Amino acid sequence: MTPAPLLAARDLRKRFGGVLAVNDASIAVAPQSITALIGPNGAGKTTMFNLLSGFLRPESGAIEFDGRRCEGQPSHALAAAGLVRTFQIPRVLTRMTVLENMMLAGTGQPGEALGAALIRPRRVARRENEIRAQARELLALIRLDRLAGDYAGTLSGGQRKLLEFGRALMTRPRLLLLDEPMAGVAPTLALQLLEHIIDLRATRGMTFLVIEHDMEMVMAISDRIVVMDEGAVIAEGLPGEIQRNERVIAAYLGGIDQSAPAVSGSRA
Amino acid sequence: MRTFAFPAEWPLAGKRRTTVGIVAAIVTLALVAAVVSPRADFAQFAQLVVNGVITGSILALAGVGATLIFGIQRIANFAHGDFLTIGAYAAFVVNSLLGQNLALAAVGAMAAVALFAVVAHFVLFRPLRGRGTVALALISVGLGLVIRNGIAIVAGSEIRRFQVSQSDVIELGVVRLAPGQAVAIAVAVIVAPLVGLFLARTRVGKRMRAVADNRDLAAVAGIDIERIAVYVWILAGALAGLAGVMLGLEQGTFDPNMGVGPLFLIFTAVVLGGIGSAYGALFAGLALGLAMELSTWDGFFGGLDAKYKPVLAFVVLILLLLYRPQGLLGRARIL
Amino acid sequence: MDIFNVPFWTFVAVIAGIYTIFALGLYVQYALTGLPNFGHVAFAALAAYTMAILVIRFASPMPLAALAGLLVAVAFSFVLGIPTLRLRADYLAIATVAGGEIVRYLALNLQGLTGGPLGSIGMLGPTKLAQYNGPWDALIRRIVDALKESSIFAPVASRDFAMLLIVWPLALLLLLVFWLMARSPWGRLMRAIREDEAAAAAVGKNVFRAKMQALALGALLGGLAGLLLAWQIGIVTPDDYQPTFTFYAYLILILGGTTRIWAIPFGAALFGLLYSGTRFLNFFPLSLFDSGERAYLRLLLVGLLLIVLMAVRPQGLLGNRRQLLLQ
Amino acid sequence: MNATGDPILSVRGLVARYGEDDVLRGVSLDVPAGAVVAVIGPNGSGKSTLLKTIYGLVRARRGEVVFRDRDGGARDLVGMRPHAITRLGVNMTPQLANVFADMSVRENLEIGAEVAGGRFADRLEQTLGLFPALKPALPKRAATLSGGQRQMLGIARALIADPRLLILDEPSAGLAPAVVDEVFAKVNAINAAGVSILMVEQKARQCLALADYGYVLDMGQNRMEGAGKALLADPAVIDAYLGSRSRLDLSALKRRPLSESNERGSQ
Repeated sequence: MTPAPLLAARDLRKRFGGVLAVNDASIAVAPQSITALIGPNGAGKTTMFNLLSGFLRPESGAIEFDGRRCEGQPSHALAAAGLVRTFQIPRVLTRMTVLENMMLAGTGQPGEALGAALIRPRRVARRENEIRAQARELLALIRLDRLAGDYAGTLSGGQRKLLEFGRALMTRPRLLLLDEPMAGVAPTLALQLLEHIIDLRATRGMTFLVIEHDMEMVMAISDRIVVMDEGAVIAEGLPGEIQRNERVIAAYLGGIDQSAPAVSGSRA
Repeated sequence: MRTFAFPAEWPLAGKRRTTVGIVAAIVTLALVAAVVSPRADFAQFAQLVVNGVITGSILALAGVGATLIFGIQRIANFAHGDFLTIGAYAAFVVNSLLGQNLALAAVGAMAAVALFAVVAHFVLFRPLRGRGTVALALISVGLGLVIRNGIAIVAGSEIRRFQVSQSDVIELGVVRLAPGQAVAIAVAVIVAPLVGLFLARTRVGKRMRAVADNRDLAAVAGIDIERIAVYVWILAGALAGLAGVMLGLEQGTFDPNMGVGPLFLIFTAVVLGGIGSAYGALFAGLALGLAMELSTWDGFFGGLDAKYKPVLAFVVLILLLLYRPQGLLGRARIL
Repeated sequence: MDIFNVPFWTFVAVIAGIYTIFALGLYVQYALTGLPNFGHVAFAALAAYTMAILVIRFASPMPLAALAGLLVAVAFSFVLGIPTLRLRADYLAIATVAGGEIVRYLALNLQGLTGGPLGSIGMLGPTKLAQYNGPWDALIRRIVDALKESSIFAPVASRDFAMLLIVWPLALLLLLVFWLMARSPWGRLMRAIREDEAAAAAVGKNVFRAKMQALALGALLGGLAGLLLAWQIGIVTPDDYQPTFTFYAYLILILGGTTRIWAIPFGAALFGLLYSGTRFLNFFPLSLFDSGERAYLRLLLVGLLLIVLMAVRPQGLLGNRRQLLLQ
Repeated sequence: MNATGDPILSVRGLVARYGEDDVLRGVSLDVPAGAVVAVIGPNGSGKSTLLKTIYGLVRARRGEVVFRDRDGGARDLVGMRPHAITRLGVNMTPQLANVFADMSVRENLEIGAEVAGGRFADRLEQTLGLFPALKPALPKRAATLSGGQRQMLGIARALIADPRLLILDEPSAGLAPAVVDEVFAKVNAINAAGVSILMVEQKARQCLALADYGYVLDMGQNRMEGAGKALLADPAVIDAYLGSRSRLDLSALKRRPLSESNERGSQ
């Protein structure tokens, strides 16, 4: 039995000027799966992420998260509902410390309400302590604990990727959209991160949708692969199927018969 | 401080048509109101059109410079209004102190402000390039204070006027003009189209638009961006100088604070035309000037009290930001 | 005037305290949250005018009128914020400049309501002298009387000194409150928005609401400064609310160091010293300027200082350079 | 497609940095005069940064870029500003942002032709001979063109300057397959007219089929090179795209199937 998808998008369309960046693309992410979204440069993967996470509004199409329609909802509302994304170029808060970057993302912060810091200092302080502990724990996980007090602006590109990953985890997401999470991360650490992703799926029931270019990595961790090209989803299936799909290879390398039928696995 | 950056959206087609439609709608509305309203006074209407062309040209000429400076240098120049003041005072020196005619005075004003703008570019803005929009804006605010109060110290803070008769009246059909206004309208009718032609037809004009449009591509196409930047400051300065003379003529008098008021109207024209679009600013400046003047026409639902003209512009600006944040002719640009 | 003139410097200190509150509003908006408000003066003007108009023309009790003034300032922040806060920072700068000018323009031209260029004095028409700060005067007088009875303060007891005793404790209290808030999770949220609002939105923060809070709080502080200024001067005129007032506040922030809240009073004091102190620059060659010209010279120096500081020490005199260079 | 004599462009050990991770770590290549040279590689391999660095749009930290000018003299392009490089006889069509969107098609071409000698009308006629579809579009604003037309205009704008070396940054990006074929056909025709071409592409097949010589870039370094047709047949090229780039030992990864995690899942 296939469970109902946690995230399902149907016929999404987004145009920039005369170019269809996303062209009637549909995607389904099964709960507690690791789904990879791949495709060549300019295929529309990042635009798809922007649509799914509410950073862009689709012109047409429907998005359902956890059984509820959510297209057109603002990004912060989706994030609060458990759909959290990272960015291809990590967006860290440079003039804030690594620890502050993490703590910002903590959930249920009474102290963020205007004036609560003055009116209910105890409750705020208690929650702050919990969030700080949680942040330190996650920082240890991503090996940034020694840099907790440094400004995030001093981190390297790979470290920023890690920090953004950790910050996203702070929100305790149910579905995490990761945009090239391993780019620039040192190989040994990348391997550990992959392990963590698999662990988080197993222990917390988290679901992942990942844009990644390293095919071997994609093959190693993903349950399903969705391939985009020219804004459309051209193939979907198990890793083994995708790797041999001539249409996918053609999408990457160009040329040859584009009309070949997609090797498509059963749609969730 | 990073602002939201998405993959650059390409300009949307057909926006110019939208703008033409909006202007046509306003004109139609005015004409309908004129027919319907028993109080319609066409002599007043003609007079307001003339005033509108003068005000509009001032905003258009200043706006072209401000928008090109933003497009090419990423500077929201808050000293632009004070550039107008420099122009008025430079013309005053030539006209009243040296006793030359107004045409020569205007040329002197254009040269003086152009020179000042180039000096500001080399001494201030070029070395500080890349400081971020807000920092550069604050620096231009400081420059504005220096200009305004520098003029007050050197030239005094008293009200000045050009050597034109304040009492003569020139009658053009139903329209009555003070000689200063007549000069201003003559300049407006000649110069605004000339600027349009310059941008459309000359090599330098096209290069300026190209650099404001797409800096890297312009460099690859063989345009020396640094040199064009200097030309843009010269053009912006000269046009601001001329606009300053026109403003002085239109108002009849001026003082060192003359440029403060028009600054936000200039910015409104720039935003209205789409930041970085020279044609947009030219067009929007004229449209804004006309709209502000015509709104006081009796035929327009009794006419707005003249006091509220700038308020009207402010309302237009706010509505514009709500309706189409990238401006009417422009496109979404990512800083 | 003697340079060691106690009444004069008392007056300067009062103004510096009011500027501290005014600049604190800008700190919340610009330094903490990253909103470049170039028309901050509008909030001060709106609060002062609303208060004066309600008292003079509608005979409202002064405290209620003052409260209404603050509310109007905050309401105006919504008018400015709702269309512009979703846009790029430079649009906010332009819209706020426009807003500031409009308020001053209306104050000048709505003669029947605002008294026009004369301001509050002219609110009842040419023959009647209008006053709004009777209750405030009474309060000040009572403080002065109390001071005169104490042995320590008797020699310096004056209206300005009494004002000093109100303004500075209030300023320090507000600094303390906002220092605590800046360190709280709320402040962290504001700083996050300053750094990268997309990142804040991506972790579930309502960016628009937070920015609106910062703008409104800044408006509240700006309005409060406007009220204090109106009470201190005794009249409200359009000239007191020139656009340059906003940029004094920027200069105060930059003088202090944009990232440090406790640097604001130092920035304000330094600004007061520079601004008022220039009138003692009466030695050659500055003695060639008459006093009117020296007023312009002062403003020119303010502009020059703004340029030089932004160019050389954008982090402010007490700021942290390293932090500023990060990107 | 006749490669003869000294290379018109040779790049040696180019090192540059652009953004966070997009880095060149010492890239070398040659463009023989009259040849089409293709640089391919997966996303983020540094292809676009390579072109920007050659053109002075990104500062080179080390290495040299030697261009042989019309008189056969060798000029090091490192440190030169882009417009000066253009005036030596190089031109480029950047990726995506490749036209002046606010200007008309004719004005785009006028700007492009400024560095060329001769009458504009002649150059225009010559260029439109190769791009007849642009003729009816001349008065239109470039913003109103379709993606394919833009790409054509971008190439035409570069070509009208009469360059000896034309640099193309992913001319196929964002285009429909039929249009991609058309673009490559134009590239072929341009080369046949004697213009040397250096192009960067993600879609390797059409590009290598056309190229005399190809380089595969990966992680900012040369990974493979060879004659276009030879690379096309090399399975290692496919591996460069669809294989592992991080050289991780992924066999160590404990893979858990979906069903297992479902049972263990807490939600």
